[in-house]
Amino acid sequence: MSLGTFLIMRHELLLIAAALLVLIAEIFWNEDKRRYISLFSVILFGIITIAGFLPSTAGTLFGGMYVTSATTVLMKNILNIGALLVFIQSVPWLKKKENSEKTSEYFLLLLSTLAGMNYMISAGHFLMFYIGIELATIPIAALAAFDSYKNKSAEAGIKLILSSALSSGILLYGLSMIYGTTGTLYFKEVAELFGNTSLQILGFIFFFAGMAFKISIVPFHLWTADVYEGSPVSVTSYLSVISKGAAVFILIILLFTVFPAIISTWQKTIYVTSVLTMTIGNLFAIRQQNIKRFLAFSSISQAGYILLGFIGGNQLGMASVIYYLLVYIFSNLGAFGVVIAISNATGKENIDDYNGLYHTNPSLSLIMTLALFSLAGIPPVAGFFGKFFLFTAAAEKGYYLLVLIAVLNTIISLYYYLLVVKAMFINKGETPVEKFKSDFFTKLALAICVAGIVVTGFASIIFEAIKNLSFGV
Amino acid sequence: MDILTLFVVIPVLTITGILFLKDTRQVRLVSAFGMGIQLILAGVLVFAYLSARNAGNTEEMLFIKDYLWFKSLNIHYAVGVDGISVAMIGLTSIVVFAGIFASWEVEFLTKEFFISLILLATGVFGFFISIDLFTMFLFYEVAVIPMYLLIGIWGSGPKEYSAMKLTLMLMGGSAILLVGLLGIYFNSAPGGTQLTFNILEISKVSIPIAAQRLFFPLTFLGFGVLGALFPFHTWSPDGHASAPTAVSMLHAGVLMKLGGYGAFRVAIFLLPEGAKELSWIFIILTSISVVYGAFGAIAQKDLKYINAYSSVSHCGLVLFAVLMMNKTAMNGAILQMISHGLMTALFFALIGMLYGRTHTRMISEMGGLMKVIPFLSVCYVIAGLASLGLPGLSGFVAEMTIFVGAFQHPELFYRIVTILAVSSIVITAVYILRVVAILLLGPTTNEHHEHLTDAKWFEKISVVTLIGSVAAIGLAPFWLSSMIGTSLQPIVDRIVALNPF
Amino acid sequence: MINFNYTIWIPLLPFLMFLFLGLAGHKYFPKLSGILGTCGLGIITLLSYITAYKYFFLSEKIDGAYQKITAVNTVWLQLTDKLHIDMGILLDPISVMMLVVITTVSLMVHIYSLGYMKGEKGFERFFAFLSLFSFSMLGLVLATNIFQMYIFWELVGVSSFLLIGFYYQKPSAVRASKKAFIVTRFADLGFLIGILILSFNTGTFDFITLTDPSGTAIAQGGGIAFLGLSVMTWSMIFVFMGGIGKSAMFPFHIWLPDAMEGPTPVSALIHAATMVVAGVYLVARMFPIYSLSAPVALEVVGYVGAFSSLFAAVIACTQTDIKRVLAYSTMSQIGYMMLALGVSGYGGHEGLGYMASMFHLFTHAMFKALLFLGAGSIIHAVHTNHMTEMGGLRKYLPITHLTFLIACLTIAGIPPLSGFFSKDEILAAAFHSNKLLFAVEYVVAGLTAFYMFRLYFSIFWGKETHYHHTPHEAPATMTIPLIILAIGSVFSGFIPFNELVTSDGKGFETELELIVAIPSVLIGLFGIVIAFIMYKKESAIPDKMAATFKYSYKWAFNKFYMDEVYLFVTKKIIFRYISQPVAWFDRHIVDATMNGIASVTQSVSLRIRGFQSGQLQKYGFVFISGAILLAILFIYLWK
Amino acid sequence: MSTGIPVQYFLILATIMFFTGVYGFLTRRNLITILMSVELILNSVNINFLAFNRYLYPHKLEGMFFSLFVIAVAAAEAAVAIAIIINIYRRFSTINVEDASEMKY
Repeated sequence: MSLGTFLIMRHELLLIAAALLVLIAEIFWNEDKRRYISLFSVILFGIITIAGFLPSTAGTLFGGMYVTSATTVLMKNILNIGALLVFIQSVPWLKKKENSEKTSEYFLLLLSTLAGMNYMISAGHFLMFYIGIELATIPIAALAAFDSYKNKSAEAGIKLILSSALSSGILLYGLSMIYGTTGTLYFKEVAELFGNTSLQILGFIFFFAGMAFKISIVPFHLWTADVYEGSPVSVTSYLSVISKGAAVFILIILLFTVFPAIISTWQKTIYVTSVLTMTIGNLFAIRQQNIKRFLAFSSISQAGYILLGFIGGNQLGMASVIYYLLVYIFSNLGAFGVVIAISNATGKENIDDYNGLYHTNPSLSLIMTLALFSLAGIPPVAGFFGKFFLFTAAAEKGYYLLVLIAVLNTIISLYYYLLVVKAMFINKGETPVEKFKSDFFTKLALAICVAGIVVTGFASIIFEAIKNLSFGV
Repeated sequence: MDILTLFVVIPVLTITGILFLKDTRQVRLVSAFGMGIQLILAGVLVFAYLSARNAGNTEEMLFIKDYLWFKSLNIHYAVGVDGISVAMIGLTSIVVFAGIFASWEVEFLTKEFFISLILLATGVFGFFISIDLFTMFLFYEVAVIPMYLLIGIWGSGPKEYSAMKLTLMLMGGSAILLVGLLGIYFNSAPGGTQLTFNILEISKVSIPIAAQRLFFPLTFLGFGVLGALFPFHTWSPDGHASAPTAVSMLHAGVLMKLGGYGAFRVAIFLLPEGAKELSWIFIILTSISVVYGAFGAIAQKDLKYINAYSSVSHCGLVLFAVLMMNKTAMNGAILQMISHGLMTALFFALIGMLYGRTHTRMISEMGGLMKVIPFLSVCYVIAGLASLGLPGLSGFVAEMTIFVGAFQHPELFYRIVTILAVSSIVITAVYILRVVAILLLGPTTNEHHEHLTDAKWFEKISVVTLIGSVAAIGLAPFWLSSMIGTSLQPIVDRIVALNPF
Repeated sequence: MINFNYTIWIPLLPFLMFLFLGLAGHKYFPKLSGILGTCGLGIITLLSYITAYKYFFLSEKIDGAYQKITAVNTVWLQLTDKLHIDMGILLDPISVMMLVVITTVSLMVHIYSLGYMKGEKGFERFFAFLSLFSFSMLGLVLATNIFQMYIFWELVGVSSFLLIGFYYQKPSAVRASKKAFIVTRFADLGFLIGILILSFNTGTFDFITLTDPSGTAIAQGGGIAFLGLSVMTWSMIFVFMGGIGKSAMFPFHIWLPDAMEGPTPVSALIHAATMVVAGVYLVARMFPIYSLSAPVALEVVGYVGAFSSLFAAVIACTQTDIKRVLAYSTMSQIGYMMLALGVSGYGGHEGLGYMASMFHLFTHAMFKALLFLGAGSIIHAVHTNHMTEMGGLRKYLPITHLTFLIACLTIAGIPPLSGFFSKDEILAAAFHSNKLLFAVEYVVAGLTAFYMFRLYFSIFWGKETHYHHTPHEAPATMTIPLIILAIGSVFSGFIPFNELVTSDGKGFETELELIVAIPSVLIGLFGIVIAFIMYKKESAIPDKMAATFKYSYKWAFNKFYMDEVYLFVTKKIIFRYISQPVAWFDRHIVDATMNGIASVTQSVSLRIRGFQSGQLQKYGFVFISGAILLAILFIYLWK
Repeated sequence: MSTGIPVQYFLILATIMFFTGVYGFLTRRNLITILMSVELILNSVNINFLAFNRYLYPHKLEGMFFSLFVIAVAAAEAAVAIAIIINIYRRFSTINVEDASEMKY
């Protein structure tokens, strides 16, 4: 075993190296140079993202605790793209006076969580998985409380850290039962030894509850809205896209590779929770006034749709989930990008504040509309394709009723997305958001998002590539 | 680039062109130019189609182009036309062309208006050329969504409410439809070969009867919502009443036809046995639509509401005829779609022009306009006469084909409901004449209306195009009817093979 | 064979004239359009006469019977494999006869209108509409198939609508035109249903196939029964419903009196001579089916005709508007024709009623057009429709007076004027087959003579009325048609209809049956005498009579309240009890359900907001209990 | 295999601890106490892992190591949590969990 074999851990190593570099820069650079930390971090991370696409080999490390394959690399790359967008989007926010002191902390924490997620995805053992998931969670709580002078931010932080501690506890409790009944924590071995006993199902349900917490599946979602609302917008966007995405990735890997023995149980679980998730998420989203809270509930219902890809346990399902997440990253970050831009420029975060936005800031409104349509699944943007594939995956296994429920739910979601569109285009604003110029970073991020929203759907090659790397139960 | 794809590309190019323009006048001109080309292209297509047929080409679909899109799901971008789609494309280009001129005076956000309008048209054209269920569905939704903005921004009255209702109900329909389409897809290869979305390929296999029973109602209902099937028609009065002129024209004239066309092309064609078994349910619903819409129209006070209810009645007739599942009735259904498309567009155009002058749509507030604005009034009378099925105009041809066809149904029940549907022609006459009498004839009641100006040049272009088409079909229906009839033959053969009457 | 291809121009020319005048007339030659239209019609009239001559005297007869000649026929619309709507020209005795009638009367009306309508606003529009009407009516009578007939049937309906409502700024005219259209439209619904049933059972629209007495259509249709009657009977009753509407038979007659709101030439052309007899023509056209395959339907025709003629005659006795009197008289006379058809049999002497009906149609067209044009001339002179405001006009309007008198004598059935002959044939036919109907016709004959001379005496004799302007005779354009039609009324009785127009095309012998004829002349004279006594001089008798029969007079004067019944049905029942509830139901039930779904969603959304309480511990509780519930669900219930 | 205390006892203890922790999490108002309750839950998990390892699968040490890591992670978690609690105290002047509920519905 040479040092070269560690190269298969490229993603994680690069992230850790980057984190260290940022830390070093923070320590050794003087005041003047520190201004460039965000630019430095973004460029660094851009390089990492690009490097992630270099061809890599599959393999295992640490006696099977770390496993990597083309699929996991793909997942990590998707997360990297999303995280890069978040990085770019947060630059203007970090330039504000109150945040300039903490710029490097922000990047440092984000990079660590990303490393945690990558480890989680590449886990071959529950210990690695656990460490990854905690590494991905704890720093985020700190980030949620980043706006230390805001009540809401502190509240978000405490809600996140305590809820996630509870969920980790439950997850671990479930895990301990799995360990108790199988005697191993290696994914492969668990998969072989897993039976269908009550204790194992109990363990699985507890474990699932812990995972569901991360994806914010109903009824484990209650923290989501509050934390999303309280956190700084950039953190919210990161939470709603990257954290959720990573959890979805690992959950689908676990369900497909570790728990195929109890497929009928988890299919039912998914069935129930996905119906609950989309419906409850939508019902709450209807009434929201705060755009972040609104997007929080929207993201909950999106999670419900994503579960439709899980349910069949088929290759198409996995492909559609991954694909949908890619689309979701672009769409949701597009929406958040606009929210961030407006929040930075004016501090306004309510839907009412968007009244008449089109007349002052047409391009931002158009991007928002595009993003929302993509989230709602309106063609010809990518969200339509994503949803279509998810539904197809569920229908392939005959879950027509579930698909029907899901598509009817999309109508509710269309309703509230249109409310925002209506605010921007139709409503007359008494004090509309003033016309403002976005800086380079915002424009760049939004441009990437728009390109993603438009291209990802039509370019069938993307879906086909994902499909080839996916697998079924 | 094949000729059919051009129907999507030209609107997209027009939109792109408009995007870079600042001046309202140029925006209008570019729109009119683009849609003019589209109209010419439609003419070329009709000509090409007919000459190909005359040359002995007996394929079901012509000008087929097929590009693999999503390999793993076997989704193709596949286009092709038969006589029915050609006719519908012709209809669409006429109505869109007329619609552009009818909205010549849109002043508020002109650029955005024309972009949305043409985007809508893109969806419609795409829908009619598609022979792949996926692309068809995609275009279908593309056509529906711009409606929200068009009504919400440029509409009148309770526009936001109407726009939302219309969008949600139509999307609700398409949601149900999606399940139906997926069901068809996953049953498209009972022999274990590759699943397909291609209509022509699916039509060659027979989907298991249990699946047909399940998915026929979903598919039909999904399209039916757009075709204003009772009781899912309530978006129509509100939507039409609030929509700006050109949007009403396009929506009632073309978009509602998507429902009928889809019900026919997908629900009936691909699921004939299910259709046969369950048609009675929908026959009852559509019969209700036909009579109920007409009665509803009598009691209305707003011109657009009258026309909206009338559309419910007429579009109900389309679905009604489609469900009769014989060649003549289906031929009538297609004719009715075209005819209703043209005349309802004409109606809405005229209502818009009247509204632009009188600033009211309440019939009680107008009267005796014939004397003041004879051109528009005469056109209105012609539209009314077309609507009530006067021979020599298109409505008659379509309705008679439907009635005769429907009455050929071997079962007594269907013939009796046909008689019920036939009775709608009287009710139609009642509400049309009521409006004509109050609105146009008699002394001029409102002194503010005594100095209105008659139609302007662009309004005349819009109206004359439509009246010309209505009259052309009405006077010489044979070529259109036979073009549709030839295309219907394979469909009918398939239905007859499966359900020998 | 004689070439009849040119007949295509007979309907086509008026159509082109319509388009020409309608599109261009308004702008370029408003004054000239009258002349143009009249010239066009003159050409057609000439063509029609040529056709009649060629058909009746030159064409080949087989077995002594006139053949049905399809001069032109082309498929207009293919419906099913068997059913197709054709557009064509069918020449047979009745269509050729109608051709002559229509073109003659139409030409007269055109010429008359040149004077009558001079200076009216919309002069060119008037002639455009007249051309449209001529086109439609000619298309109707020349139809080769029942669907073509239906098409033109609708077109005459709409031209009638347009012409009744010619004075579109007059609310009463608008109402009348609307009423005419809707009532006939309702009747046409029956026609259409009849066509549907007929075509479903016979598989053809074609008249020649349908009415071939030895063909399959007639043989087939009688067999299938539905609700006790054969399908053929049903379809024929429905078809006849169309006829009832167009010919203003009871109970669809209510539009005809109101239709008098139109310009008088229009009333003469459409509502007296041509369009209103379309119903008779329709029954005659389908006669073999009625006679051979649907005798019950034929009886219905007879009784409806008889009742209508009596009904209308009674009302006519009480009306004061001269055009309305004439309208009811028209209805009554058409009732005669219907009755004649109803009592007729098929073939040979059996078909006397058929022949008589056509004969009466022909003569009636002449004298009724004459009456209307005369009335128009009177109205032109005194500017009123009410005979109470007239009197002693014989001095001012000599030509009108004379022609009007001829017409009155003709309609009263005084020999040797044409009305005598045609009416006599009808009475003879009824006498031989149905004594009840025969009796009714005698009464009607007397009533007819009475009310016509009531009209005549009130207008031209009676009290001397003072007029604002001294009435003067109409210009030559108006009097010449009167004279021509008067000549026609006098002499058309001598046309040998029994040789030319018969049910099976073969001629047969008729003789004057004195036992029928003498009483009928007497009863006519009796009616005239009564009218003479009551109205020759101003007298109190009419008022006394009215007082004596107070209630029956009132009923008759109010047209037996038929209008009110209709008003009740349309306004109250259809509008208030169907349409408004439907509209209400749609808004408040159907739409409310849809909106209800939305508001339920909203309220559910509001109800469940308590879950998101903001309390961390409650979140934790939901979390734990959710996990435990799921566990229980899957371990104990669904395992 | 050591005799003595049967494995069930450990499991029962762990279960009781777990639910005590949950109960504490749901009922205590003080944020610090809630944090302690979480620690209880995590420790019950540790007991589970250790007991299973020792009694059922004594030839491998996975359970042992897992609990070590759980302890370490719990410490990190507590550090962050306490930092945030301090911030809460600064902002709200209380560490009562019920007061930190500005955002709801």
